[in-house]
Amino acid sequence: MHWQTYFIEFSYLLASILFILGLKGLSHPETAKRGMHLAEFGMLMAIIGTLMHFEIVTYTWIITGLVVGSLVGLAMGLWVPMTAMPQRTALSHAFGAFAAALVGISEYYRHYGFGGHLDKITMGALGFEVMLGALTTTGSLLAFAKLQGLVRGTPVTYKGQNIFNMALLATTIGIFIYLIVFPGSVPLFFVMVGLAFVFGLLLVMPIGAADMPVVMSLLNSYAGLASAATGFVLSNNVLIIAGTLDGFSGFILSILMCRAMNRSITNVLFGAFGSAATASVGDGHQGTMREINLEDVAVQLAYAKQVVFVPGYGMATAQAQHIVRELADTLEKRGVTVKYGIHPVAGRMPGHMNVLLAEANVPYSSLYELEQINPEFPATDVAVVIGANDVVNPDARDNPGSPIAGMPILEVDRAKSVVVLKRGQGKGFSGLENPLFFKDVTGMLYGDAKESLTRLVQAVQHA
Amino acid sequence: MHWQTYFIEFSYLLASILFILGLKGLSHPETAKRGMHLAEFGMLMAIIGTLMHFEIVTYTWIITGLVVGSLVGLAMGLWVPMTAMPQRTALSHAFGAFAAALVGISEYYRHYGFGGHLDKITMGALGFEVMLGALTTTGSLLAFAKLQGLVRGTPVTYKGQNIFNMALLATTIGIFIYLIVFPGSVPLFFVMVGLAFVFGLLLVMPIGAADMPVVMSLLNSYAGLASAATGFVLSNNVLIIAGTLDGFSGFILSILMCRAMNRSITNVLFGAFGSAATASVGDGHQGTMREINLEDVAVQLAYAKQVVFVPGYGMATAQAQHIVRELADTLEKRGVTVKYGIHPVAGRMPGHMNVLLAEANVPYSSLYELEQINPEFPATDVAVVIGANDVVNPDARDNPGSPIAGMPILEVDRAKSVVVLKRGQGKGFSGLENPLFFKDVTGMLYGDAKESLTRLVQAVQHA
Amino acid sequence: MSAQTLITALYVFALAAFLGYQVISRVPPLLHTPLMSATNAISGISLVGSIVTAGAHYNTISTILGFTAVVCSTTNVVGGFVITDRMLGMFKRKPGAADKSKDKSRV
Amino acid sequence: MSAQTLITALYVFALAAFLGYQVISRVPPLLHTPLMSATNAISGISLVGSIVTAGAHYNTISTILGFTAVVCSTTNVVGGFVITDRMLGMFKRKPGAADKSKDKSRV
Ligand SMILES: NC(=O)c1ccc[n+]([C@@H]2O[C@H](COP(=O)([O-])OP(=O)(O)OC[C@H]3O[C@@H](n4cnc5c(N)ncnc54)[C@H](OP(=O)(O)O)[C@@H]3O)[C@@H](O)[C@H]2O)c1
Ligand SMILES: NC(=O)c1ccc[n+]([C@@H]2O[C@H](COP(=O)([O-])OP(=O)(O)OC[C@H]3O[C@@H](n4cnc5c(N)ncnc54)[C@H](OP(=O)(O)O)[C@@H]3O)[C@@H](O)[C@H]2O)c1
Repeated sequence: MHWQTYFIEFSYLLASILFILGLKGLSHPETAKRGMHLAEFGMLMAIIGTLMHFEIVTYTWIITGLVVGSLVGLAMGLWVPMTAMPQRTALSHAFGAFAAALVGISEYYRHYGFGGHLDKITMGALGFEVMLGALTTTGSLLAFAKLQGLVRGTPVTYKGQNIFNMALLATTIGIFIYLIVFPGSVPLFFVMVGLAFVFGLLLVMPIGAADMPVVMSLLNSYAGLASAATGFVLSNNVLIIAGTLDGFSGFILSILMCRAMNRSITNVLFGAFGSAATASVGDGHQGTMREINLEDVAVQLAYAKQVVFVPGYGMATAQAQHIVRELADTLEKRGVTVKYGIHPVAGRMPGHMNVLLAEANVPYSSLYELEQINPEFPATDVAVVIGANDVVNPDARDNPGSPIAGMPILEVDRAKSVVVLKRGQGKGFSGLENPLFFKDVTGMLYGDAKESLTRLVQAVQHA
Repeated sequence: MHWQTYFIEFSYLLASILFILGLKGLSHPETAKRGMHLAEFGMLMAIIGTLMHFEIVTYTWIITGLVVGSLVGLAMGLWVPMTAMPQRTALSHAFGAFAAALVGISEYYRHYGFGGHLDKITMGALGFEVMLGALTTTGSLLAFAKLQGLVRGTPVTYKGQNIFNMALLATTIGIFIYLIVFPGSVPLFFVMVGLAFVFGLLLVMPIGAADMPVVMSLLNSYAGLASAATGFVLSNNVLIIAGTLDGFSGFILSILMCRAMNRSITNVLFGAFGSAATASVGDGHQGTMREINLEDVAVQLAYAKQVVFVPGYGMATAQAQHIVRELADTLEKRGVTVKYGIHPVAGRMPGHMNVLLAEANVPYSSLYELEQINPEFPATDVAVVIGANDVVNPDARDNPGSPIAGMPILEVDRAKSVVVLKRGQGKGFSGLENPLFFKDVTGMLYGDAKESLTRLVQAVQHA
Repeated sequence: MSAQTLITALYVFALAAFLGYQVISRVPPLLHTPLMSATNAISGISLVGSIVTAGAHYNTISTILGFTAVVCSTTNVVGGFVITDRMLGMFKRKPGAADKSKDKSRV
Repeated sequence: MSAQTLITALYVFALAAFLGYQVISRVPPLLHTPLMSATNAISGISLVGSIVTAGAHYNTISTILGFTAVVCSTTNVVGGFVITDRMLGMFKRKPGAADKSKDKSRV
C-alpha cells in the first residue's frame, strides 16, 4: 500500500468519526454549531483524501464540477428563504440520489460497456444503489414541484393505481434479480433504471402536498440508503456510514411525524389523504363562529397576565414570524408573560415553527413543546392561534370518530379565551372542520396573519 | 469460502447485534430481562459458529473446558450472595483478562516457538492484548483479595512508589516497542508478560479497599480492551465489538463514580485515599452526639406522615435489606408513606443499594435518586440513616475545606428529624468526621443495623 | 467484492444503523429542520465516489456521468452545510444580540 | 494482518466505541450492578478465540493455554449471565408476587 492509500483511508475514518460527532452535537442548540463545523471539516478531509486517489488521471472535470457545484450550492444556501425549506430539502434529495444513481450507472457501464465483469454481490449492491437512486430522484423532484406549487398539490388517484404500481415494482425487482444472475444483459439494466425513474413519479403522484413532509423524510432515507449502497459497491466505509446515518434520520423523522399526526406510514403512502374524498369528512358542523374585533383583542392582550402564541402553517405562508415577535416584545414591555406553544407537526416540516421563530430572533428558551405548554393553558388569559388549525383541533381529543382522533393537540380551548387568526373559512391540511372555532371562548379575527398582527401591535401600543 | 465460513461469520454478526440489543434493553428494568435473553442467545450462536471453525481438529479439550467452566460459572452464579457482588465481579475480570492473555501468548508461541512470523501490526495488537490481559489479571485478583478481606484493605504505600511504578511501566512499554520491531526475540516477550503481571499488582497495591469499585471498573474496561485487542489479532469483529462495549461500560461507570464522589481518576489511582495519612483529617470535631432510645424512634416512626430510609454500606455489611423492607411494610400498614433515598455511590459498587433492596422485594418505584428525593426532605418527618455515612455528610455541602467538598449528598439534615443507625464511632470509607451526627435534629441509635431494625419492627407494632 | 469484504461492510452498516438510531433520536424537535439539512449535506459524501468516476478516465460517458454527479453532490454538500449554519446561527437562548444574529442568519 | 484489515477493524472499533458510549450512558443507576455483570458475561466472548486455540492442535502448550482460556471465559459467560438474570429477576415495579420473585432470584 502506498502512503496515499493510508492517507485516504485515514481521512475517511476521520471523516466518519467527525460526521458522527457532528450529529451528536445536534442534540443541543448550544453544541450544534460546533458539531456542524466538525462535520464540515470531516467532509473537507474526505474530499482531500479522495483527490489523492491513484485512479484519478485528470482533474479538469473534478475541479470544474466542484466549482460549479459550490457556486450553485452557495447560491441556494444563502438565498433560499426559511419558508422554502421543504422545497429545498426535496430538491437536494433529488440531487443526492441522482448522484448515487449516476455513479452506479457508470460503474456498471464501464464494466459491461467493455466486456468486463462484476461479481454477484457487487451487482446486487449496485442494483440497489441505482434503483433507490433513480426512484428517489424523480420522486423528490415531483415532491419539490408539488411543494413549490409548480404542479397541483392535490393527490392524483385513479382506479387500480396501487395494483398498477405494485405490478411495476414487481417487474423492476424481477429484472433486478435476473441481472444478479446474468449481470451481462446491458439493455435490461437500462430498462430497470428507466422503470425505477418512472416508479419514483408514480409513488409520489397519489400523495397530497400536505403529506409531502412525511414522504420527503422517506425519500431522504432512500437517498441515504442509496449512498450506503454506493459504499457497498465501492466497498467504502465512510459512504456506508454517512449513508446509513442519513437513511436513519430520514426514517426516524417520518416515524415521528406520523406518530404526531397519528397515522401509519402506509396510510400516508397509499391513503391519498387530503384528497377530495376525505376532505369532506366532518363537514356540516353546527354552531356559529363569533367574530371579534381588533380593538377588543388588543385590550385583552394588553391587560393579560399570560399570553400563549400558537403558530401554525398559516404563520409560515403569511411570513408573519417577525411581526409575531414584535407583538410579543410590545406585550412583554407591558409586563405580560409571553410563551410560544409549538406542536411537533405544526407547519409543513419537522421543526418548521422553531426555525421560523428563531429566524425572528425569538429565544428558544421561550418555545414550549406540547407536553410543557398544555398544562399552562388553564392559567393562560389569551391563547393566540396564528394560522394553526389541525394542531388545535379538539376533535382529535374529544371525538373518537374523527379521522385525526388521538392525534395529540395543543389544548388552547382550556385557556380563559382564545383568539384565532385566519383569513377565512379555509380548512387545515386535514380538510376537517374545527369545533374550536365554534366554542364560546373562541373569537375569530379574520384576515392575513401578518396584517392582523401589524395592526394589533399598533392597537396594543395605544391600548 | 465454504458454507461453514459463511455460517460462522453470520453467527458472529448476529451475536454482535444481539449483544448491542441486549445492552440497549438495560436502559429500562422492564426491558432488561428480555435484553439479556437476546444477549445470551447471541453468545450461544457465536459459540456454535466457532465450533464449526475449520482449524479445529479435536473437541475433547473444548468440550471439557466448556463443561468445567459452565459448572464453575453456574456455581458462582447461583450461590454468590448479592452482598459479595464486588468480589465476584473482580474475580471474573481476572478470568476474562487471563483468557485474553493466554490466547495472545499461545498465538505468539505457536508462531515463534516454531520459527513462524508475525507482521508488525498483528504483533502490536498482540502486545496490547497480552499486556492489558496480564496486568488486569493480577490487578483484579489483588482487588478481589482486598474486597474479600484476604489481605488488608488499607493502601500499601512507600516512598517513590509512583516513580518506581512509572519506571516499570516504561520498561515494559519499551520492550513492547522493541518487540514490534523485532518480534522474533521470544525470551523478551515472556519478560514483558512477566513485567505486566507484576505491574498489575503494583497498580492496585496503593489503593484502599473503599476505592476498589472505581479501580474495578477501570480494570473492567482494561479487560474489555484486551478482548478487543484479541479481536484485532484474530481480525474477528465480534470480539472487537463486545470488547469495546465492555471497555466503555467499565470506563463510563468509573467516571460516574468519581464524579459522584467528586474525585479525579488520577486522585483515586495515586491518591492512596483512605490511608492512615488522610484518615485523621477532620477529627477533633466539637459537639456531642445525642443518643436516642429505641422506643422513642418507634413512636416517631409510627406517627410520622412520611419516612425516608437512607441505606448505605452499613446496610450491606449488616445484611439488613430484608428487615428494612419489613419495617417499611409495618409502617405502610399504619398509613405512613415510606420512600428510599438512594445515593449513586452508597455502598461499595454502582447500584449496590438498588440490588440489595430489590433482593428484598422493594419495588423500584419507591427507590428515589438523589435529585428526586432531596427536595422531599423538608416535608419528611423522620429520615432513617441505615449504615450510611459519607453520602449524608453535610460537610460535603457546607465546608469547602473538606476533602469531599462538593460531593453531592442526600440532605437528610433538612428533614424534621434524623435517626442514624450505626454500631459506634466508626467512620465512613472516607475516614471523615460527620457533623450530621452532632446536629440537634439527629439522634443516634447504636447497634448493628439488623438488630436495631428487628427490635424497631416489634416496637412499632406495639406502638 | 469478496464475501469477506461484504461481511465487514455489513458490520459497519449494522453498527452505523444502531448509532444512527441512537444519535438521531436524541435530537430535540427544536433542531429537526437543521437536522434534515445537516444529514443532507453529510450524505453528499457520495461525492467521493463521484470524484473518482469523474477523474479516472474510464471512458467518455463515465466521465460525463461522474462530472454531473460531482456537481450534484457538491451542491448538496455546500448548500446543505451553508443552510444548516445559517439556521443554527439563528437559534438564540436569550434575546439580545438580535441584530448580530440577523446578519449571521443572512450570511 | 493487512493494513486494509486493520483499517476496517479500526472502523468497527470506532463505531462500537461510540455505540458503547451512547448505549451505556442510557443505563439508569438502578441497573448499574446488572450492567456490570452483563458486560462481564458478554466480554466472555473471548471464548471464541480460546475455543479455536484449544481445538486446533497447534502444539501441546497452545492446547493447554487454550483449554485454560476456555475454562476461564466459560466461567465468565455462564456465571455472568446467571447472576444478571438472578438480579434482574429481583427488580419488581409493584410489590406483590414477592415470593414468586424470591424463587426466581434463587434459581
Ligand atoms: N409539520 C410537519 O412535519 C407536518 C408534516 C405533514 C403534515 N403536517 C400537517 O400539517 C398540519 C399542520 O397544522 P397547522 O395547524 O400548523 O396548519 P393547518 O392545519 O394546515 O392550518 C393552517 C391554517 O392557517 C390558515 N392560514 C393559511 N394562510 C394564512 C394566512 N396567510 N394568514 C392567516 N391564516 C392563514 C388556514 O386557514 P385560512 O385558509 O382560513 O386562512 C388554515 O386554517 C397538520 O395537520 C399536520 O399533520 C405537518
Ligand atoms: N458505591 C460505589 O460505587 C462506591 C465506589 C467507591 C467508593 N464509594 C464510597 O463508599 C462510601 C459509601 O458511603 P456510605 O455512606 O454508603 O457508607 P460509608 O460512608 O462507608 O459509611 C458506612 C457506615 O455504616 C456503618 N456501619 C458499618 N457496618 C454497620 C452495621 N453492621 N450496622 C450498622 N452500621 C454499620 C459504619 O459506622 P459504624 O462502623 O460505626 O457502624 C459507617 O459509618 C462513599 O464515601 C463512597 O464514595 C462508593
